[in-house]
Amino acid sequence: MKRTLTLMSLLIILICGVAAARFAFYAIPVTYDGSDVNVVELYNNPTHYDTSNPDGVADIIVKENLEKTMAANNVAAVVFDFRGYDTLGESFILLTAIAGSFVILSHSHKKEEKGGEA
Amino acid sequence: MIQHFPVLAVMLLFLAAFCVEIFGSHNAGVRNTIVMIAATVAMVLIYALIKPVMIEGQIISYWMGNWEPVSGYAIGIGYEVDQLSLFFALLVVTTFWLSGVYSLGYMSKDHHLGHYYTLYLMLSGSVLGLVMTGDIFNMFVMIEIMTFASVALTAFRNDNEGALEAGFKYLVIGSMGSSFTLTGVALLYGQCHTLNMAQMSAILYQNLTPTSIMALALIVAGFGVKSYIVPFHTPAADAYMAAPTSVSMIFAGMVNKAGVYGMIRVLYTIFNAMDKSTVQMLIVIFGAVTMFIGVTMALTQHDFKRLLAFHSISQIGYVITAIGLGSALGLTGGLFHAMNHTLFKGLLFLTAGAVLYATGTTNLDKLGGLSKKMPKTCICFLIGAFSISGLPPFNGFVSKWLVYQAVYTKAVESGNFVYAIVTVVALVVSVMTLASFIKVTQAVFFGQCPVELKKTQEAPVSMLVPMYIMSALCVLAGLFYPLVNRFLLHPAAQSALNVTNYIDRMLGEGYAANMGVENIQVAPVQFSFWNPIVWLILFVVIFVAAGLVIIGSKEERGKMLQQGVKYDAKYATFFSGEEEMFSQVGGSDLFWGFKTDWKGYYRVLEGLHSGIVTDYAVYTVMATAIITVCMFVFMR
Amino acid sequence: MILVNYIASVVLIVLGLYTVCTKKNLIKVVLGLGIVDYGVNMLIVSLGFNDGGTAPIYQMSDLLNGVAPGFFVDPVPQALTLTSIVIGACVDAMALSLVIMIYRKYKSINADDVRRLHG
Amino acid sequence: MKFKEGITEKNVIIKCGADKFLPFALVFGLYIIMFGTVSPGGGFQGGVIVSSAALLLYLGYGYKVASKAIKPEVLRVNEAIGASLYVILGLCGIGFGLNFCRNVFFANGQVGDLISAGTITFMGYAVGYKVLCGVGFLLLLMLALLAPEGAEEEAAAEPAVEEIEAEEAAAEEVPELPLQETVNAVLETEEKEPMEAAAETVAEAVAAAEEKEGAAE
Repeated sequence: MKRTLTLMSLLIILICGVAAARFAFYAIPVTYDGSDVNVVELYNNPTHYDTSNPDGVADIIVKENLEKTMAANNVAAVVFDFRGYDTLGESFILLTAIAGSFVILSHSHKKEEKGGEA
Repeated sequence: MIQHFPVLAVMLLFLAAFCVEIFGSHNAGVRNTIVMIAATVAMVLIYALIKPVMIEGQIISYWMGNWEPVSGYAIGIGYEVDQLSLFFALLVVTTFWLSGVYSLGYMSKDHHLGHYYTLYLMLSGSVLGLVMTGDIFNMFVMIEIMTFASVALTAFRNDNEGALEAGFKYLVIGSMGSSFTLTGVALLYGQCHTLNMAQMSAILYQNLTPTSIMALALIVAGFGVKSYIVPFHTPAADAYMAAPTSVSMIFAGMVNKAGVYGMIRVLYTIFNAMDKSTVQMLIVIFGAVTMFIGVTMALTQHDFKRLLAFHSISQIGYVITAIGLGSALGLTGGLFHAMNHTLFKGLLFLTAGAVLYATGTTNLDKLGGLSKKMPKTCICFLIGAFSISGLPPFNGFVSKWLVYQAVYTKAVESGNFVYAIVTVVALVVSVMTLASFIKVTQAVFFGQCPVELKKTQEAPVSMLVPMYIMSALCVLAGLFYPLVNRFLLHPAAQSALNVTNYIDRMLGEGYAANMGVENIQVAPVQFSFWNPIVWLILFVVIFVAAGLVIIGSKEERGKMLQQGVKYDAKYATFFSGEEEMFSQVGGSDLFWGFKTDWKGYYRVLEGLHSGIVTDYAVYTVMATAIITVCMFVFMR
Repeated sequence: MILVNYIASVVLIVLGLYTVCTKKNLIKVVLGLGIVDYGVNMLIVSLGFNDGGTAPIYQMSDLLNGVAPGFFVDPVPQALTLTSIVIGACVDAMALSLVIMIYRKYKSINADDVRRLHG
Repeated sequence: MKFKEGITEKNVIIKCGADKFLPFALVFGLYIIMFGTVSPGGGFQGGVIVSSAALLLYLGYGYKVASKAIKPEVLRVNEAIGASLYVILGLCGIGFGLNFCRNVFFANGQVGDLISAGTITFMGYAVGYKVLCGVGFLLLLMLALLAPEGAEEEAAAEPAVEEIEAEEAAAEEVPELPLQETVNAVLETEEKEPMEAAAETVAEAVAAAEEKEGAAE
């Protein structure tokens, strides 16, 4: 009974997920179509770009990157500048997880026997 | 200057967490100073935003790294503090300040306090960041910090029975929820090519594709996990119980409010999905089921904190029901109940913590007669219990009434029978809440005091002060509800329903109009149908009458108890013919009759709450599948 | 083909969920969570890929020699994936610590035995 | 059932292998951290590679030596320092009258230089330092569980179980150990020195540290 229900739910999620992914593939344009951007030209002349009709966030980021951050690695520019605040949160996640693991793995003998019971 | 306040408050908490890690892991004085300074300053910074945001109606938008939108695309991360965000931010800062003060006394006997405060500050900062951010991926990152900090704090007293187990369940279910959310975020990025919520809202307005519907279903499921609505509630009950009480209070006051906030943000702001009747029906049914299962499970619990945990789940059901209605009245009621839930549930958890601190147990069978030993705690508990049960002068009554009114209005307007049933369920649940709090009051504070508890002392002042503040807020919010409505609830509900402002403030004037988003203005909610004074008088009359009956019958009852009744057919129904002295019903079993009548129901329910983590995962997957199917079939 | 990537990532997610739902060994449950995570990562990276694109990094040697590196793919999903990978690692770290401590306390890592809190 | 015992005795082959790989791992990891702005890589990836040094030390010398050479407590504190460095770099923006996380001096070099792109580089270093310390600490924490009973007592869990008063006194003078010093020194100087010098420093110091440890035994 439980197994059947589980399998049915998973099947539903699978079918809907594939439908969504298939739609995303056929009907939605890619998030960044960079084929019209010449990288060498952009490097030689970083201030001349046209962002009047972008097809997404990435278009603007790639074009503006060299002028406004001067980082050769676009991913580093996104990670530490455009979305630097996310990276902040990401490193906090690591710190939280490490502090959490420490708390979990260490023996916590309380000084007095006080605590909740089940 | 004022636009820096939100990010400064969040960063202050995170920096304080690091300072505790660096300087305070061995020195209690330094640690407590850092924590209290950070909590107080963050609270002041957020309270300072009330005047510009709530009263003058500004929306603070703040782009990290000055990455302003280019050609209508938001390239950076933005903070956007509108009235809804600020409403939840106020709840968050109040809760964590009080919890911090309470921890100073309550946690003083534990080890690894440096890590406790690090995680506590991380949790506070992440929830504060979550409610104020305007970027959906940043929201996800903050959810993850929140989940990890919650898990670690749940398992903090890892020599306790079940703390590790509760932490593991929480982590598995929470991670599944987070993965759903992240998948949804990824699909939304594929659909919208942006991660800013305001821009997504404009792009997705009346423009739902299979991809975005799948994303909606997954994100709703993800936030459902965080707000512990019913099929996802199972780890929450364990976590509330196993965590230290100051953390349980944070869970009830902040963490599940973060889930509720996310629900409102996603359903109202990003997808504008609340004008579709199927989505309303789905959310309302989830809310009603949450209410009912929560309260019925609470009736049979034998542990103080676990009982409160199930009540917490049940009260979140009210909030979800109310926000699922999609009307201004429902949203106002839901937000008011969310606020009141923070206040009274926090208060109740604090009293449970005080009982635990003083006696060392929360098992209802072992407690009793504490009203003489801990009178101040008892009064605070009674205020909380009256509030949660919805008795008139307190805040719970006002918000519950608003919820009933909203559901009833919806039933009348739409003519749908389901909403009428939900109204009845909401009323019944309120009655059952009162019943189960009678049971707790009887089992913990009245009745006979066991011998082991004769030396119980009142809780220390640092634990009593937060309780007093919470009690005062409960009473004040109940008495001055028009002010609360005018300055907090109406602006928040208005900002949730009118996304035009939200979009325009973030992406420039006229952006929303270009994308065809409608401007919706709602009138302030009228508190109709009732007058609290009349109800107060009615209840006073009832109490006096009941008192007279009790006084009048006291002599006879005393006789009955002292002399005993050998055998009387009158009592045979209750005591199955046994002699009275052998068949006393303990405070925690006050509703054994009810339990017996509903034997089949409880057998199924207890079988479902089996404690096996894979079962809980199955419920999570099944509920996600149900949400997905409903969204897919009915929203096309 | 990108469509294969999309479908494979959905299948990975569902397989991970299946593992979490059916396996009784707690370590396998944690592995299931990991599989879900990999599926999500794959979905995010696939979203940003465009046929014929290269990594969005200016290679100095190529640029100075005038070799055209083609065009870039979307850098944003790569940054998101980085975050997601770190989160997956953190989930594993915390979950495995919990499993270790649960084993010490309960002397078992079977989910059927780890159920002191129920009802 | 007992836990499988961790590595306690020195196996010559593993020890030599660890000796040879340790400098490479450190240099490679630090290279990836330092050149994150201009080439593939960055703080997280490099930090994880550097922290594998802890694993190599454990493989070669066992938990006792590894936890002595790289003190977990120091790593834990330094992780928080790395994280606060990032926040402080972010707060620079507010200090200059701009918004949080603003790249205030991005024009400090040519595109493609080691020190270019303003705070991006330094944020990368801060994150690398943080991850290096954090993951190293996490690895040692996990390895402590594999260690036999006696060694486990000295693990990261132990100092915190002592009385708070004793800890206060001990916490003020936590000795910095050779390897840690080197890593700190490299991370402090790496902003100025060219890459080769930094690599040499690491290699030398690692060799010195190993000699000292050998002598101590």
